[in-house]
Amino acid sequence: MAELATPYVAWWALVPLLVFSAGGLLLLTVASLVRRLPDVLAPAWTVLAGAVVLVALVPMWRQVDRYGAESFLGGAVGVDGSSIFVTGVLAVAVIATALTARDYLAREALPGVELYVLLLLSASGGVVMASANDLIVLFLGLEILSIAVYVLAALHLRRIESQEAAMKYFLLGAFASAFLLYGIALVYGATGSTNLVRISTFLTTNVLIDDAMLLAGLGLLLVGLGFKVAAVPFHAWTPDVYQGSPTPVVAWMAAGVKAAGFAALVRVFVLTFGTHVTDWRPAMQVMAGLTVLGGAIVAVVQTDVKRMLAYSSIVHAGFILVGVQAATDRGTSSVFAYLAVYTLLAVGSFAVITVIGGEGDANHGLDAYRGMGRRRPLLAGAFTVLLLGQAGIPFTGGFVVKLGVLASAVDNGSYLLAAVAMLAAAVAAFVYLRILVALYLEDDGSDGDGRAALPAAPAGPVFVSLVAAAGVLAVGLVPGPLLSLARDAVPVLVGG
Amino acid sequence: MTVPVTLAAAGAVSFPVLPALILVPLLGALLVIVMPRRRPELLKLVAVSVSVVTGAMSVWLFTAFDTGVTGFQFGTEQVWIRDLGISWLLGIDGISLFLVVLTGLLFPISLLAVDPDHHSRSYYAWMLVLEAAVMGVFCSLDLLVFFLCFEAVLVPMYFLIGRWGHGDSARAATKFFLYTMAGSALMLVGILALAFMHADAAGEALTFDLVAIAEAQSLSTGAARWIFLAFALAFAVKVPIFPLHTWLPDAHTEAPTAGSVILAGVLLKLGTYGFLRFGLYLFPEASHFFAPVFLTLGVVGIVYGAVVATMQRDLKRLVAYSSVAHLGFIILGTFSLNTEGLEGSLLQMVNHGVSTGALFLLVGMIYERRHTLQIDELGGLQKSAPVMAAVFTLVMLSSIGLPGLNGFVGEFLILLGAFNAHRWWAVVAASGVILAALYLLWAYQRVFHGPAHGDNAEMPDLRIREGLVLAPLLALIVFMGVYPKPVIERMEPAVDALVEHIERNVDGFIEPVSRMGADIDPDGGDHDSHGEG
Amino acid sequence: MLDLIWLVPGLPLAGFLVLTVAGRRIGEPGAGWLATGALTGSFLVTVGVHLDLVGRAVDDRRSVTTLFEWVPAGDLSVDVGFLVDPLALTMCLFITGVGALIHMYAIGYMHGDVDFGRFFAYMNLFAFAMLMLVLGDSLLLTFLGWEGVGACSYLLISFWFTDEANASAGKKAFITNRIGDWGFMVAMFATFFAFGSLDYVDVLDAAAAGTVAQTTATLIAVMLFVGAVGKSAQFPLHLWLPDAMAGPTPVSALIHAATMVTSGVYLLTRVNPLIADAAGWVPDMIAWVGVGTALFAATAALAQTDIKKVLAYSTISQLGYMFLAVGTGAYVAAVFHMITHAFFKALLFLGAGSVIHGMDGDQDLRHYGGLRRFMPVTATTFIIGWLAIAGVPPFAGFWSKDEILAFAWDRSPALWLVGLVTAVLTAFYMTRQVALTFFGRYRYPEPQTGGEDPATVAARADHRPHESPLTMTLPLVVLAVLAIGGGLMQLPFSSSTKRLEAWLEPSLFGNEVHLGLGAGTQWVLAAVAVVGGAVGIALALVVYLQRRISDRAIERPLLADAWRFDRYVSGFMGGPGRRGFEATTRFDERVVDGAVWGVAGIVSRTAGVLRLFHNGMVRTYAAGIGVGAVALLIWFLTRSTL
Amino acid sequence: MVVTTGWYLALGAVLFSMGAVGLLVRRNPLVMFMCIELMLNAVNLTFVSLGAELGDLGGQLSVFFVLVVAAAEVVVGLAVIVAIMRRRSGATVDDLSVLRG
Repeated sequence: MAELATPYVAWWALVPLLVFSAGGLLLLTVASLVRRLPDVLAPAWTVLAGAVVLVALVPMWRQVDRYGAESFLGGAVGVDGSSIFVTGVLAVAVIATALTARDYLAREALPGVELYVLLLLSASGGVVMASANDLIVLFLGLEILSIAVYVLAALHLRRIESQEAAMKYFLLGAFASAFLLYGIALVYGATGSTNLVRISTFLTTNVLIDDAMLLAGLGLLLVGLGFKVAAVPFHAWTPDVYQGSPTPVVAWMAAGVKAAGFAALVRVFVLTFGTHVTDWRPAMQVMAGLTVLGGAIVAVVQTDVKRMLAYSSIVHAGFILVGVQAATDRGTSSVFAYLAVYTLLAVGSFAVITVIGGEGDANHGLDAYRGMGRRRPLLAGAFTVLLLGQAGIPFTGGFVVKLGVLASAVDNGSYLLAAVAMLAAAVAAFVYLRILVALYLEDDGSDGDGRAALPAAPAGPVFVSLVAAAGVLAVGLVPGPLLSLARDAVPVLVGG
Repeated sequence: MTVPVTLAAAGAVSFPVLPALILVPLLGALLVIVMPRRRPELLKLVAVSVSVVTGAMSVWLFTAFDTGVTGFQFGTEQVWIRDLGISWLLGIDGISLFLVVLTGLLFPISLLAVDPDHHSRSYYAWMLVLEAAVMGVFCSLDLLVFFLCFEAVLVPMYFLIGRWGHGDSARAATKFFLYTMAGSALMLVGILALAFMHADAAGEALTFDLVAIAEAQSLSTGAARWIFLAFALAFAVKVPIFPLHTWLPDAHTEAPTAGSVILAGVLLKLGTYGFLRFGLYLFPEASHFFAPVFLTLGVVGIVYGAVVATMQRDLKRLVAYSSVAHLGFIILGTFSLNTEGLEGSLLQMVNHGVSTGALFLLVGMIYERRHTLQIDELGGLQKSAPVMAAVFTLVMLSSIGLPGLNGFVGEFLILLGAFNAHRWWAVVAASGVILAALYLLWAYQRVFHGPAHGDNAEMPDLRIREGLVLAPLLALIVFMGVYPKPVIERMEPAVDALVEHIERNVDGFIEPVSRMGADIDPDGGDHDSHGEG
Repeated sequence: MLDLIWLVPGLPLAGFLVLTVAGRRIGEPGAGWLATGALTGSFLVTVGVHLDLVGRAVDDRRSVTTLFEWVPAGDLSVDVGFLVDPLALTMCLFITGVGALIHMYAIGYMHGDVDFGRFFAYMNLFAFAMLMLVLGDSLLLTFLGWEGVGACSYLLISFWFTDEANASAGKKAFITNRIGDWGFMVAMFATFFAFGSLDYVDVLDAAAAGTVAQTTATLIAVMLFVGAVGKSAQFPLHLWLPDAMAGPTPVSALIHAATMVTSGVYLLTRVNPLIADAAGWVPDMIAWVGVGTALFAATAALAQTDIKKVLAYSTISQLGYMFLAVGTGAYVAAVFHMITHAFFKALLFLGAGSVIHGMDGDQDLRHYGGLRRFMPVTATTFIIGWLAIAGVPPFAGFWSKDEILAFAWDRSPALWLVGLVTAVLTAFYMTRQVALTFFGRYRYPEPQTGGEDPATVAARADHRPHESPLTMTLPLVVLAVLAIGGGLMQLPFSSSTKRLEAWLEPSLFGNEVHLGLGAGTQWVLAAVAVVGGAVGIALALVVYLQRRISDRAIERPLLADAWRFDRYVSGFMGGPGRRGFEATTRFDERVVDGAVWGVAGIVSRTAGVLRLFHNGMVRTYAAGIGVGAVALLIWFLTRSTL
Repeated sequence: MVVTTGWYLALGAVLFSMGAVGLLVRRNPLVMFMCIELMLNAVNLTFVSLGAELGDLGGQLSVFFVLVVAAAEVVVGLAVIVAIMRRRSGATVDDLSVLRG
């Protein structure tokens, strides 16, 4: 009997994962033991966790910069630029969500701790996805992420919509992950491994005589991941779930879940199955085209702002897919840049919506935004920037990242897709303009300045939206830093 | 980076004046935003003085501009996005100079002319942002920076129309925004495609440097034509060329006075300027190939715009449609592809800016007094406001194209050039002068002549302040009609260079010029054969 | 002296500027005297230059003075410069001379008008433009004047703008002129295309040297003719002139009789080498259009009841004569008639103005009668003018008209015959006018046709027509003298008496046709013309003094309506034309803009369909996923080596 | 006859499809959830048989992960469904379509 061989573990690379998961579990235990916890503790704790992660990322980044990517835990987990970048994005999303959530929970008189616990756990799931080097690990990460989010969706106990959203999300999510799992199985069958590194080496060294199983597996993987990133035709859940779920949670869904999903998509398809790009690219191109168009067109007839932004998140998913299908370093880095900026846009916008949503989180019609430009000039200003950013107007981060993905698409000659994307963007612009019209060009009749009548906007969401808006502008004016970060975040696969 | 930026002129400059043209208004806007709430009257002071400073700088450019030089002057470069090779590459030549000056002049005037009735802070801020964006368009020599500013213009204009306009302004603003944005959507793809193809062909790093790409001409004919169309669509909407013009009357009618002035005076030039700078220069072959299409659309626009203008009941709509006609002339001259035509177009851009700008100011003043622009509700105003009537007459005659006033020179050169290139188009287009007289004189008769009833009888005449605001425009109207030489001689080298560039890159194309003893064959076919040159 | 030529247009321009700035402050009558002074000044300068030129050798009588470069673009370079040659100077002389007189007259006529200053500002501006037209050294500069006079005529016709009719008349004049200007512009394009220049010196010399192809010359000539037709109110663009009478009478005299309307003739005379190079049918067309217009207008003049309308149609008719002359190559005769016409027609208009002035603005011939007792000077001078236009020797009109008819006969008897008939008609309607105005009963107090209430009739009863002040009568006298003696400048007896011909020779490049008729034939033709005139006068006297024949027989509504031509045109403009415009506008709203909204509609309709998928049913969404999965599987399996 | 791996795979596929179709046709959330479980187990079967075929432990190993995940899903899923049922007893998923459009 040989002695038990414990696999090499690069602990420094596990810090984010540990902080999130341990942080979550710790918070859970503390909360269940200690009665009457000061309600500021949980959010503070969560923000702290996020901050710690962010700080921890800096040395990790340096390490990877200097010595290159690493893989450990028997090659199941890898750390590279992309995983660190995405982790950072997730951390930001966690912090923003936590800040938004506190005032939300207070307003809705909801129990204070679960949200943060689940948030941290699902964040840990996201980290796993972002750094998974093995399909099974990826599946686990995805499930950790999702299951937590299912519960988060249901968090608003008194709103039947919240329950409904949760159930839809849960049923469909489970359904989709079944496809993903089946895909994993088939790929395993075709390549004899679930480890991304081994798979790619296998595919580069051998040529399959019969690749039907592999390709079918690819298709099913695309279904599962396509669902997570809300790509047409796997997107239908998005509007309903976003509309029903508690608004801060939606921010996390839009920012965190998407980021993790796309990180996985890039790892699996661009990296691992780059050899079969000619097989999956056309499919993904069609998906991207349908996604941008579908999202933009249906958004036009919406009247519920939360729903509008849900559809717009679909449009953004389509744009990111445009970057993914390029399957080039330029494309991948543009995807990561897009994820970063979109996270800002999402958390900021949904923070504003949290405020406007008001008692019972039900007040999301366009009318709720009438004359906001006069009543809440500051918040409206931030919202304006965020909306213009989503529309991809020059000198906002939105434009810079759209430019990135388009460039990568044009670079590999998919002009048609780029053109379609731009037209969809023009259509989508109408949606943002409608909101702007409500903000500034229509009045709610309450003449004089209704500021007095208004309750002071909660600090958290306002802060988040302002910072997000500032960030979006900053990236728009000085895109250099973000883009070079994203460029260095191109993922690599290294064997353990 | 192969930019023939002549530092001869730039050397004389101690500070980078072109960036200043963009930054000063921007900082001004910031200043306006952070101004103390207690002193609203300061807002206008700040806004105006900032725009005056900008205007002064642009006028200084005009004087410091080195007449004899072909290339770009006052060039500066500042890398922006290294990964994509995008940089703030600024410079002006004889083509952009005058649009810069025009912008510099029109903004202070329109800021002085009218005060917003509410939210003056954001009004002035948006105006200054708009000025910065427009300056960016006219100064940038980097395709992507150009596109950025080209698009960025939409936002301030959207708010100006929407928030300070009258009538169904939200609808008009949205229409304006979406129409023009949809138009330029494909241009971005075109720009990217162009840059990548150029980079591949030239084997260089990715660059969006206009001059480098244009001089290299490394694209295949087919690709160039497609990309040209992507550009042309954006510009055609912006100009606007028939039949893509219907956003214009709405925007003009609902926009506040200053908005209309800027829209007509400056924003419409973005399209025509785009055709000159990015259409002809980047895609000489494609421009030559598609010229017949644009010539036809231009001529149609001239006649069509005039006809529709004649039937308008709203004075502002009428002026708006007259712009469609005038811009038809500009397109006609541009695609004549000869010196006379191009110079005519450039002149016409400036002239249209001045004349139509003044016209909109006057119309705005009438609206301030009478709160209506329905022509049949006005009448006999000349009795109560003789001075305004006189000014209006002068501006009207310049817009009709009366020799001795600015409107004529441009129009005449355009038609002259067009006749040399494409006889029958010019002959038809010339009929535009008849129609112009028709709609403007008829409108003038219905508004100023005849007996005055009701409020029309006691409408107050021009105030001193309004007179002072109009004075510079009127002076320009006369001066550029009597002595356009200083303007023309500054644009001539650039235009000649452009024409030579086209001749060099379109085989079989020779600039259609007049020739001594040339015969006009009776069948009247063009002597400049089109299609595959 | 020659280098002072810029003063000629310069002084009126200065006058205009002063009056626009300070017109109101200077007020009446200072403004008027200032304007008159300005024009008199340029008259004196012109005389000076004239003497200077006379002093020179014949081939040295053409010179160009350049002020500055106007439009330098590409190959085109147009200066602001003056071409001084006999033709230009002749024009200047009578423009400034007659102009000054009319300005002076207007001081009296416009007395008491609120816009006194504005009026004279416009008048001076007009004089400036007119002088630029004739002095310009290039087609483009002529065009500047050409459009300038058009604009001034617009401003002056609609001078009393509160009356819709005046406003419309002004607009009509401008737009109709613009149609002609279109031709002028096209002609300039063609000229530039063929000669690479617009300067008269280059173009005309080249054309005279015969370097220009016939088709080109034809196009240019025809297009210039179109311009001339518009400006000189020839058929079918004559419509604006009768309406233009809405303007103050001095305007009618200066612009619509003496000067502006003759610029078409000037232009064609100026470019005579091009006409010479053009196809043969061009001159014929010019001649026939001219004579046709002459006859047509004369018939219309027969039945006019407005004293100024009669003169308006008579002007059109006389201009027709000048075109006839140009068409027959008798450029000298054309200019000759232009000058004499300027004298007597200005005289007649001013006389008419004096009558209107005396009759408190009533312009209806039928209300006059026997006025010679009240306004002797006006009557006498008017009668002189009448004799001159009627072609009675030895008055100025006789000589010029006679020469034109002679050339017409030389070209083709048909032209001559039409010309002769016109002459008879002219004599007739002018006699009618004189008879109705100055002779017969004083009818003013009588109730007018279409019974009116006695009160107004009574009010008119004690009205006494009065003679006009000196400022108005003096010009009448001067012009009368000119109308008598004007013929002296060109007497057909010998080459030495043909002073004008000799003088104009350098401007005509030897394109002046030389009469191939024997002296005998000329005498016969002249006699016939005189007899014709006499007959016309006699008939008119029979009808309107002795009342032997009812005037109903002559004054047909059809004629009064000028053959309803105007009616048809405006009928078309107001009818199909307007409907066409409206249709286009609707097209713009429905189709062009409709398409835009159509796109928007399509998007939202598509959205309406797509949102059916988002029906809130989990199972629908699941189905979506399933379908997507199947589709992807199918795609990937088709890609496989299966 | 010999039962080759192919048969197991086919069986897995059939079960998976049955589960999928079941989810589409049934209205009761609990039953639908069972269908998902069926799909997951079909995948497990596939994993096992493939693992056997490849002679690789990984396949069998994965099954355990899947089972754990499935268990977790059950916990959450049932919680959510029960929470809803408590409010709207006997509700089918089609009744839960407040969120739509």
